[in-house]
Amino acid sequence: MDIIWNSLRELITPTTAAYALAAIGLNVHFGFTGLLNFGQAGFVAIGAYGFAISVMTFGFSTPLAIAVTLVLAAGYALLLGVPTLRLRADYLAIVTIAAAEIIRFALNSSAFAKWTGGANGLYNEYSGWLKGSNPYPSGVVTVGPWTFGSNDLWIATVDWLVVLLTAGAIYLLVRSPWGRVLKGIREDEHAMLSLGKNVNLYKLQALVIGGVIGAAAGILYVQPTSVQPFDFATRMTFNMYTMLILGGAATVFGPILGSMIFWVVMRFTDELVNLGVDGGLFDNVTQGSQLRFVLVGVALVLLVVFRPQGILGNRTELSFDAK
Amino acid sequence: SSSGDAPEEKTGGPLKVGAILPHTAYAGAGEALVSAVDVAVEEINAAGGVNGGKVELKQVDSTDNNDTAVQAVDSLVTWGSNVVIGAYGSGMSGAIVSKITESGALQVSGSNTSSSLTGINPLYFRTAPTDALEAAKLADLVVQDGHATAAIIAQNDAWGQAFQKSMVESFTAAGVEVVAQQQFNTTDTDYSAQVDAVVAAKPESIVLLSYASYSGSMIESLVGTHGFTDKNLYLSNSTLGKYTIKPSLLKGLRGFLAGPDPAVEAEFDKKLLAKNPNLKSFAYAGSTYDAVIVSALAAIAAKSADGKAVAAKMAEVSGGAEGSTKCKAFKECADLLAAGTKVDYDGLSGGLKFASNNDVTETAYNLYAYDDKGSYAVAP
Amino acid sequence: MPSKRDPILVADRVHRHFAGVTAVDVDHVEMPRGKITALIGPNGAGKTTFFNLLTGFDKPQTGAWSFEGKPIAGLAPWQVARRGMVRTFQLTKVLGRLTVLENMLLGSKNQRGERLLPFFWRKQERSDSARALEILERFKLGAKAHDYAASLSGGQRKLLEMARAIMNEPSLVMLDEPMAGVNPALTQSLLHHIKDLKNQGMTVLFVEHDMHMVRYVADWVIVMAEGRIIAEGVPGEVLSSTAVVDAYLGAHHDTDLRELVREMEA
Amino acid sequence: MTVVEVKSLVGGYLPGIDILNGCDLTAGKGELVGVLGPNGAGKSTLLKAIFGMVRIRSGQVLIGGEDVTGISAEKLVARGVGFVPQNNNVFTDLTLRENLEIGIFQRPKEFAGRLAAVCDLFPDLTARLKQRAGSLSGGQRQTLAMARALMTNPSVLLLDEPSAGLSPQRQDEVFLHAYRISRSGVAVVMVEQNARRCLQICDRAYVLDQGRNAHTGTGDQLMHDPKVIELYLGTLATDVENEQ
Amino acid sequence: MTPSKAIRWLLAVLALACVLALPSPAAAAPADEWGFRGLLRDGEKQPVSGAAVQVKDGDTVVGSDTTDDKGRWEIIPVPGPGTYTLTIDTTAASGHFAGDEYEVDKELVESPTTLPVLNVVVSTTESSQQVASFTDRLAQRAVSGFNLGLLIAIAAIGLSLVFGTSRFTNFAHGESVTFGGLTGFVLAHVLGLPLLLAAAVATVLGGFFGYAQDVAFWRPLRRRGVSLITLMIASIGISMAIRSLMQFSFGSASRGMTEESWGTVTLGPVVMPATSYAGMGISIVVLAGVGLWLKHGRIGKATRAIAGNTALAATSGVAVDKITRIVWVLAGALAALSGVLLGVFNQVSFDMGFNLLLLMFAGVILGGLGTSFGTLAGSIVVGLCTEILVLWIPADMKYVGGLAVLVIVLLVRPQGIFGRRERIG
Ligand SMILES: Nc1ncnc2c1ncn2[C@@H]1O[C@H](COP(=O)(O)OP(=O)(O)OP(=O)(O)O)[C@@H](O)[C@H]1O
Ligand SMILES: Nc1ncnc2c1ncn2[C@@H]1O[C@H](COP(=O)(O)OP(=O)(O)OP(=O)(O)O)[C@@H](O)[C@H]1O
Ligand SMILES: [Mg+2]
Ligand SMILES: [Mg+2]
Repeated sequence: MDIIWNSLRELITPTTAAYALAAIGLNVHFGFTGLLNFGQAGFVAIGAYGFAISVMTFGFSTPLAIAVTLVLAAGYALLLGVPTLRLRADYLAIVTIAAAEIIRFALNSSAFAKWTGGANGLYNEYSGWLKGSNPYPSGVVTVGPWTFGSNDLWIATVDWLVVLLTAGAIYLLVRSPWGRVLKGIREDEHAMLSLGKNVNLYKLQALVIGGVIGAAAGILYVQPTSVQPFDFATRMTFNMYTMLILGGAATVFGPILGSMIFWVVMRFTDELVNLGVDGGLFDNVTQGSQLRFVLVGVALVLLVVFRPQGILGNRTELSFDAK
Repeated sequence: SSSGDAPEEKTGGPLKVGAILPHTAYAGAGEALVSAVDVAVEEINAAGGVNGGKVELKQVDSTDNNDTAVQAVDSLVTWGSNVVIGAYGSGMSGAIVSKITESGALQVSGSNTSSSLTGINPLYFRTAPTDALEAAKLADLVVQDGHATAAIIAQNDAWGQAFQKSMVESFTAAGVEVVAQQQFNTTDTDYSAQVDAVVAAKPESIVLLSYASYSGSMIESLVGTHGFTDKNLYLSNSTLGKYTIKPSLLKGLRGFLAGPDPAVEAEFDKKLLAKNPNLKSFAYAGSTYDAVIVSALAAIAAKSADGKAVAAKMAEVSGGAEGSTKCKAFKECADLLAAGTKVDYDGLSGGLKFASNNDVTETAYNLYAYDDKGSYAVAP
Repeated sequence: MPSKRDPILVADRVHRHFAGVTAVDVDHVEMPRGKITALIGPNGAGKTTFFNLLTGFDKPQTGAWSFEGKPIAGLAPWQVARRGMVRTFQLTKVLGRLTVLENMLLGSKNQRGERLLPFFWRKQERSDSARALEILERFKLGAKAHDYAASLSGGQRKLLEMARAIMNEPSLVMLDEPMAGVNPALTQSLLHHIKDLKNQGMTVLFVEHDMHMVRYVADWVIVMAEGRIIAEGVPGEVLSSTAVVDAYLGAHHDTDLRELVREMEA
Repeated sequence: MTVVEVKSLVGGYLPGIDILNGCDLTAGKGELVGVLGPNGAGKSTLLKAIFGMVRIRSGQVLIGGEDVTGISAEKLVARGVGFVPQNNNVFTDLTLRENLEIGIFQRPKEFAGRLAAVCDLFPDLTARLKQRAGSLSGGQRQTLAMARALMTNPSVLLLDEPSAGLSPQRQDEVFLHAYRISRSGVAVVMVEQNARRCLQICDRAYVLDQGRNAHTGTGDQLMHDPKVIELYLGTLATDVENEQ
Repeated sequence: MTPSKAIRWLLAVLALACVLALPSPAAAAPADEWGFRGLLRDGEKQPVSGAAVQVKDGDTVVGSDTTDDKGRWEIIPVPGPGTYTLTIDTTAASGHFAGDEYEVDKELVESPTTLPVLNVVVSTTESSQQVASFTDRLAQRAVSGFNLGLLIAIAAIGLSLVFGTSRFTNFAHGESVTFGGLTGFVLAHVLGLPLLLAAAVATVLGGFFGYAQDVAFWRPLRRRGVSLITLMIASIGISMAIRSLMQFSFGSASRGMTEESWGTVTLGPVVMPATSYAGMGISIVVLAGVGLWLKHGRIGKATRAIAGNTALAATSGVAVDKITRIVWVLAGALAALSGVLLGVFNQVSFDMGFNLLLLMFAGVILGGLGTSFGTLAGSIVVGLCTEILVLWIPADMKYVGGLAVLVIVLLVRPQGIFGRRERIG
């Protein structure tokens, strides 16, 4: 029973929230506009580093740091978008991966270690503002069956607030005619051009909005921990796609649900492995841990086979392949 | 929601040791540490445990990724760890230290070498010696061999970057000119660019700062193709490991390992291999073992399993108290403590003494060299 | 050559070739305002390419053209459409995973909500929807309004494409073979609708291979062959000129196929 | 001799929504059969169903007396069935020559001979054999699609609106080709919107409506059936012709 | 000795003094013997032998030594921490230093990060260091880049083929490369087969691996009519599962492929193991063969037909399933071969293919998706840029070179080098 409760705890952790937010951003790109952005980790990295460096190196106040970071992310979206949005979907995927990896290599390199901390990253000396405003009593806080560190819980509270507000805004946006234009672009750009829609402008808008949301997720993501280049590898983007498909792409709450399921399952497999070790199923944790990722991979495949549209997605829509 | 500090309840219970180490990442470099923790806890329990109870152990996979590491920490905290051993990398320790210490647990790492962690939290300790001293030893060796110039190839991660910095400082201090520095990413397809760049600078000596797992092709290339030898190619502690390349290429190559007594070290390695016969490298296994032992001793000295209480005794049992008696094994030290004597634990990784900033001092090094069969032993 | 006919579109020396093949080589052409003009010509004559050029989907090697008196060569396709020149595609481009109604609503212009405004668009949406449903009804797509466009049959796609362009209320609508694949009875009823468009002040330019339709609705016929304009005039004259018959219609286009078969078998 | 026989076919694309509601169709050796009907009646679906590309819930498809319901497309081709779909009927990335090669993929040895024969039928393809099909005009594609289906020398030929997008002259040629092919002993089923032309030449025609056979008869019968005229044929052609 | 040389001596010594004067944190040092050890070099970096070195505490000489033939000297022990004066007298030394004498103060400090023995390397010049010429380095990098490019190409052609037939980006393709590497390792290292034989067997087994993937995953997924994006996501899951399984059975460490060595070949400035050249030869032959086969062979055309329009290909009589299976076998075999070559070139590990994946993508895209010669050209461009640009950018960012070139080329030619633009309308 414990293993169930322990796994369910992931429903509300800050990591889950941050990923949910980033996946919401990605959903604007991929789900609604059809931009195969495989470099969302790059936006998240810009958010995380932009914020941390603003506070730690330049001594900006938290609101200023947030503003600067989001502007930075918007700038990156433009920089990335202006030249690349005319690429075919699958080409765009690879170019965005490449761009995100370039960012990560640069962040990891010792060449800029003065600001980025190189491979070591930056230790958390930037979340003072958030921790300072923590209304919960310090120490360990119990919520239902779970215990949280006080700061963790406060960060989670703030994170989920941001996630819900963003989801609300997205809900309004994608149900507006603007959202319909995005979906139209996803289906056929030329048709949209012939109807007088400035396709590139819309794509840029989508890229900037999704990217800025990704960067905001980056800020949230590093509040409870430190900033490290390795976290922003392609795996992060892959995970987000998994969440999106899990929850249902092109739905408003799909990414949130997807993130929750993803992390609960991750934790659950971990707990299972531990159970297996205790029960003598594996010789040691190492063995079990490797099998755990086999399990996660297989689960993803099974999901795709049996519920390709995700939990909230529309099966009929999916039966018509995109182009 | 209700709240309150939980530590009181933990005090009376058994010492719960959690370990967050990489089981699936870093090219297997963390696997020896996992076994070391197992060995340590078994020895403690064989010797009667701590404060009358057996030490409980929970090992979790840190992976190399903070997302999953944070989850793993959650499960250790939920489980009620008093002491958390790990993480493997300095970067990850920085990411999880606040989570662990906020729960009132003590974090002890046996492998963090980055200087940026110094004094990061009063509940954070480490038993791994900083790499500055090893760098100085390597530089000294280079000078002894008569080389006035050197090149460095370093692994581009937290460990490698920090080591490289120390290495450059040591060389510069000694007056050895560093003519080339190259970093490689562990995920690169090949390291020929780095090898070629270093060779092109025509250094008299090369220091390789990389895990054994990644070094094979570089050694093959440097020794086999570019004519470097055991007289001018030097290895770091983590580079010393088991290779599948031709043993003649390795013959004579040297590097330093921390630890007072090579015989004890060899004995220890055997125990680790018994746990996991696939181990390729033993770097930081000894210091991780020490991390467990010294925290268990501190718990005995504190007569409590509570993280903060244990932390308060860490310096004392490592030799910080006046008139303490030196001891080398858990049983020996525990018996002394039971007899009311203050102890000074000297572990596998050297003298082991915590400074006021919780970093470790008093490390001894031994020079190891490869024989013609591809295994390494203390150099004659 | 200034025209007396008050052309809505004038094009000069438009030339486009692909790796040696000349697709379009139009010296001068004018589209009369407020009329229905048919563009006909054999397969591969360059009609679609000419459409692509005029609407900015393709770039010519040389050429200039103006719409409503203003030069528009070099504009992006969406800019051309915004000026009031909307085209359909011969190989249909429906927005598959949007419903038929949504396809239509995307045709409507000046929807404020398309400018990143989450609010203040519902009123316009309601009136647009009403109009869209009305048009769909006329195109026999009313029952399909809430189905995904991807589920339409070949002919239905053509119809949707046309309806969507009309939804935009452009001043010049350019239809590329609108009735190919549409069943004859429906074609007939739609022709009335097209004539209606003219009465509403729209100019229509269409490509078509159905001569009955051309005769029935077109006020003016332009004939293209091998990229050039070879004839122009009112339907009756043009369609009986020998050049057009030779290049395009073929000698038998008025003959009952049964007779041809009989001839063939003889 | 009946070559193609479709017996009360029921089926569709999505679960629960039937497009075909009990369709029947037969075509004999040497027969040219027309299939007409309003847009969305299910004509293309019927052809696809014969070709095993639509889920069939009940009913049967027989070719040469053998039950081939739900059999894979490539096996049907091996049995001598040729098909020209309505949309996306050429390989845009391949050259014309390669398109034709794929047309006779199962019997590469006969390629050269068939190529010559097909080029005879459609002379304007000859000059473009090295061009990519993606650059062809709509009508040219249609011609290529037809040529590709004829590469195998099929014994059953299913054509989905082969004349759509062709110039009047070409349309006539296509109808005459189809006729000639049928007379050479092939069962030809052609879906058409160019109804009058089709009715003029076919031996028999079916008018489909909402997935059912609404009317069946010879070309002449249907052409003058007032119900068919009202529902489907319209009077445009006759009006215009009378006007002249 | 010329005045300028004397100044350089002085500067070097001063610089040394500065470094040593840096304050170090005081703490207990390991009890050891204190002393000095150093080297003496002249202006050409040649060792100076026979020079007399003395360490003095004030005026008391606490130790002395004479430099040996390598310029080495050692004065251990000295009494303990403190400031000492070090003098070097080259009167009796070899070379043209005779008659000069130098003196400098040195401090031995206790610190946890320094040794009790202080190193003093004295050399008269900062950088008369001989380095390889730029053109030599360029040549070496170019050959390495070409080698890497071929490796990428041979791995990527399978990726491109699979994309060609199934239209989806297979993120699990890297695992096929890994499979080849690991199989090669087992055959060559564990079972001790000769390298070439091991490579051949691994390639064949790789074909089976590709086949197995198709049967186990892709055919069932195709049957279910799963959309392409969904297939792509499934491939991410499969990649993760297979990779972890390989890690489970092989372990996390990287290992050398074989102990077999064919010696080193020196061509002008380029020094490479003979195996690398052999690998390049094999790659070129295989790539040319596969490329021609695809362009002119029936199957090659069929794959392109399936890629363009699967339904139409089926109605034309192309056995889609069979061709797709052949493609998977071929993709698996080529990937495995590249895995073996990569293993010989570098090492084998459970994630070797995954790490190569991005470069494969870059190569495929750069050439223009779906064209095999494009893939070859694109891969070589990526390989060359990756390896050559490290002459200017830090080597730890070397992938940046390959990836940046991808971005730049696509800016100019959005359809890739050999790709074609689609006709509209
Ligand atoms: N992108 C291209 N590359 C090469 N040739 C092209 C391209 N686009 C068009 N063409 C050629 O230009 C000529 C004109 O084509 P276009 O599509 O304009 O003809 P069309 O008049 O619309 O014919 P149809 O009535 O068959 O639709 C054709 O011969 C075609 O092959
Ligand atoms: N892929 C699909 N998924 C779901 N429904 C479809 C699909 N294709 C066609 N339909 C529906 O099936 C019905 C019949 O379509 P079909 O294509 O057979 O019509 P058709 O008679 O060929 O019409 P047309 O003359 O316009 O080509 C239509 O109502 C259409 O909406
Ligand atoms: Mg056309
Ligand atoms: Mg149809």
